[in-house]
Amino acid sequence: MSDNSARPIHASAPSGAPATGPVKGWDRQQMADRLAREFQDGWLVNLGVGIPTLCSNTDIGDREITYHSENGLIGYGPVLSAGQEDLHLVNAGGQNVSLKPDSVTVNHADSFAIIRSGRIDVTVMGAYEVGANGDFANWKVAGQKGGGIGGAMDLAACAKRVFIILEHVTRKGAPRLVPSCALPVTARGVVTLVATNYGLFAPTGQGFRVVELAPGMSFEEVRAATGAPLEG
Amino acid sequence: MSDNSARPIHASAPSGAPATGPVKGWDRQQMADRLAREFQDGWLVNLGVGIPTLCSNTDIGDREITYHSENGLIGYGPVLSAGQEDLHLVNAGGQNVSLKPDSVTVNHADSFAIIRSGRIDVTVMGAYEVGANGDFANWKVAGQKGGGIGGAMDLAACAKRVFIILEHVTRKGAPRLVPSCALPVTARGVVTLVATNYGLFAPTGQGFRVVELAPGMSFEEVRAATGAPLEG
Amino acid sequence: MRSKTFGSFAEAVADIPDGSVIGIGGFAAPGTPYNLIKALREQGAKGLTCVGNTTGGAHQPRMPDIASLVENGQVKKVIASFTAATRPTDVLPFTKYYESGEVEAELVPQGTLAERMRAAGAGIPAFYTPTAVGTELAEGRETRKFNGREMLLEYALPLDYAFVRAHRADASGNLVFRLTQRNFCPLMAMAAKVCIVEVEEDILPAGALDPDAVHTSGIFVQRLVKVPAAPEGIWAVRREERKK
Amino acid sequence: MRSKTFGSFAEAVADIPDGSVIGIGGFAAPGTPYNLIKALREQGAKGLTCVGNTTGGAHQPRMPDIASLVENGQVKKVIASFTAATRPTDVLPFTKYYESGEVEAELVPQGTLAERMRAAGAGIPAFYTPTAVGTELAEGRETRKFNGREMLLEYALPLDYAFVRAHRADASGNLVFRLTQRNFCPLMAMAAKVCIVEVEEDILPAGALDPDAVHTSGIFVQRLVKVPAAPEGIWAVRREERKK
Repeated sequence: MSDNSARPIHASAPSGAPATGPVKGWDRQQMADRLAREFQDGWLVNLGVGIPTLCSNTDIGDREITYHSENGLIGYGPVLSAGQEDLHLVNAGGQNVSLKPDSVTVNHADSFAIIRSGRIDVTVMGAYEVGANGDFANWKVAGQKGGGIGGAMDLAACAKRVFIILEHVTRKGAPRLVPSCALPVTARGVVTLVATNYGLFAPTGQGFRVVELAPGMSFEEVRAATGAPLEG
Repeated sequence: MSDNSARPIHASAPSGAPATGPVKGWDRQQMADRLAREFQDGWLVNLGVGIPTLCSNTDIGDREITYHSENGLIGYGPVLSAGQEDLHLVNAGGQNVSLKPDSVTVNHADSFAIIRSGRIDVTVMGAYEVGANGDFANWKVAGQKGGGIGGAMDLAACAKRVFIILEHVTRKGAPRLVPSCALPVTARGVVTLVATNYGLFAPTGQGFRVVELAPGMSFEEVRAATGAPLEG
Repeated sequence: MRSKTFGSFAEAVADIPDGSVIGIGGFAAPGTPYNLIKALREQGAKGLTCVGNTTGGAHQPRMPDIASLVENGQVKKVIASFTAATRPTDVLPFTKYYESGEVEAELVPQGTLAERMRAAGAGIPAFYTPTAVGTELAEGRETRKFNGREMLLEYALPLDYAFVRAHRADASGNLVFRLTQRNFCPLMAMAAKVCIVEVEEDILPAGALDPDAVHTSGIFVQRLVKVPAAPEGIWAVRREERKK
Repeated sequence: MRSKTFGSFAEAVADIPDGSVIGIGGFAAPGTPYNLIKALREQGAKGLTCVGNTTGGAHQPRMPDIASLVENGQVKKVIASFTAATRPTDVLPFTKYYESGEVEAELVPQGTLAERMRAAGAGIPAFYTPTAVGTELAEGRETRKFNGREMLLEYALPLDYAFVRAHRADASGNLVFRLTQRNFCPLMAMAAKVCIVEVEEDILPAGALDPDAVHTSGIFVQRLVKVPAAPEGIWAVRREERKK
């Protein structure tokens, strides 16, 4: 179901890092692409709001992926442009998406039954921080009263795999990959793969293992920007 | 929705008692009729297998009753004769019933959600015994291993009212209206009204209050056949 | 059959008392009962507890939403899966009322919120879930291990009223939702003592809907109001705005 | 899309191992997967735990049912809301196997049975219910008061396989049931690792079903087999017998 294969891969500058001459790091679409290439044939995939949504643009050949949206939509296609949209049909980000031939709608309890029973093969989410212990935080910033949870805690606690996409460092340059989260966590010990603008990493408990470095990034450079031990 | 109003009231002899000259006691249909006349306009009613099913034959004027069948049928009409039936459509007794204009089908979990959330105004069931304490027993006979529960425990525990229809005495003449049940109970303290071939009774905790005696039955006669104190 | 159809939104919400617990259906626009919310704002009931996925976004033009009831001083407490936007730079109209302490809030993960209302509508007083275990939301609360996994005890969330928007309804209150309009609506209908529905199409005679394709049985539905044509129907306002 | 359609009932049940937990849908005739049960009897897997509303009735002609698997020596345990008929004079084929101790049984109230499978399919490990409180079924079991009312703790009931019968299916496994055929079927599909469906109508191409009118999503369905015409389709046998 790679209907989006014809879409151009975004070629914007790497976000969170200045565009300096030769290509250095991944941009948002490339981060999403790298994770999407991990999707296996037949997977049921939930994409969080924001950068994770870009995973559906990635060409992953003839692997069939079904996208699940927590508002009760099983199977959906590309976002439609204004004027083409059906106002009764939105994904979890409120975007007007399209139906696929095998799309099905369900109510919210049935939608989260799918999530809670472990049928989502992977959920891809944004985050503020990821811990080497597999924890991550994405619902509340420091000092905030309340926050924005949505379906993130259900998905994080129950999906078979949790993939995270985030910028490697904050705007002030502080690492987002840390030994354990300082912010209130969304779920504990669940993250298996993290894509940043610097590369692809796997939490190991004590640190982060480098699965792949983004173009132009050196191990040393990434190690210096990572708050937990980096493993080669 | 008294579609059954044109059906003849059964005129068989009172069951469980010999037919001796003048009318004495109620037959099965009359027991059902007496309880059905308690149904109020707009009620959602669940009828158990056997005699309770006969309640749907009763003419109760223009009161609108919706019948709920625990296999996921909300609103149904009369049993259809062979050849007329739709084999996909059965009530809880496996009889091929008919649809009404506002009938809706649901799955078993949704059907029992209706029951468990207390939306059934009355459930009418058969029983082996009823206690003056409001307990009743209808799923297991003495010495039996296992039994037949079906939806009875859910209905008995959760319906707003539980009405029971049963013969006043066993075939051997032992009372079925007793201080408390000897058989394993289906639910405790839930029965509010009991129709027998001898009349209509309400459990009071210590005994049974006579709401109405069936034709030809004397208070003394009924008291002698009742295992708990009979209150006038 | 006694008619469940009301002639106006004002009549359908007229008797809602102060202090009611009201579920507001919808996820993004689909299923959101804009007309009923607007009528409730005009009706003026106070001390309300409003339950919904969100309190409404920061989009312009503003649509009638929970935050608009908050702004109108009608809300004591909100139960939702967002009290703030996920992106810290998006400031929701509701957030400042919560941060200042003017309104209470209970933050509930979205799936737990749905299941708590489903439980209320299914006579289940409480259930266990893996969601939110190990988080701030589980602090001080009861957990228990099942098959070696820690689970959090969650309680049913019953409602006094449900406000939902459906695509089609028949006179007995059977409802059909269209596409992602369904979302929380059937669960709120189940959880509520009184479910009030704004209906997009003309209300149909009983028998017009396929019994196998009804999403919410009329036994869960007490009041129906037909949504008038735009601009009174509100929905169209946003559609027009989006075109600009 | 990989096809979920199998050419025969035998192929669809061929790999079911001994010791499997199998939910058998149906309530009375509608939804009962007679063809799959028959195929499982021929396949011969042993030590099974069978879950269903009943084990099958005493009606003649006998139809393939849980009791027929019991008679064939394939069943270790039954989980059902009946181990005997309600009327003591009706003797079910299953009852003697249970009374003699040849087969174990767990007797579960019908609504609790449905909800336990729904819980398994919804990731809920346990829930509380008012049903069966104060009865023999609750003896020695955990109860707890909520709002002053005693409730019984019940556990999810996961299945290895679900056998169900549907009216229509598309190639991706989306299912539509007809009238009271639905009953336990969608819940068993949710609760099972592998759901096998016998389908009454020709299997449709994806896109043929209204997305709002599907009862069970294809993500819960792994195998489809078209029911052949009578007499192989079994259903018709009973219809013919009834006419006599």
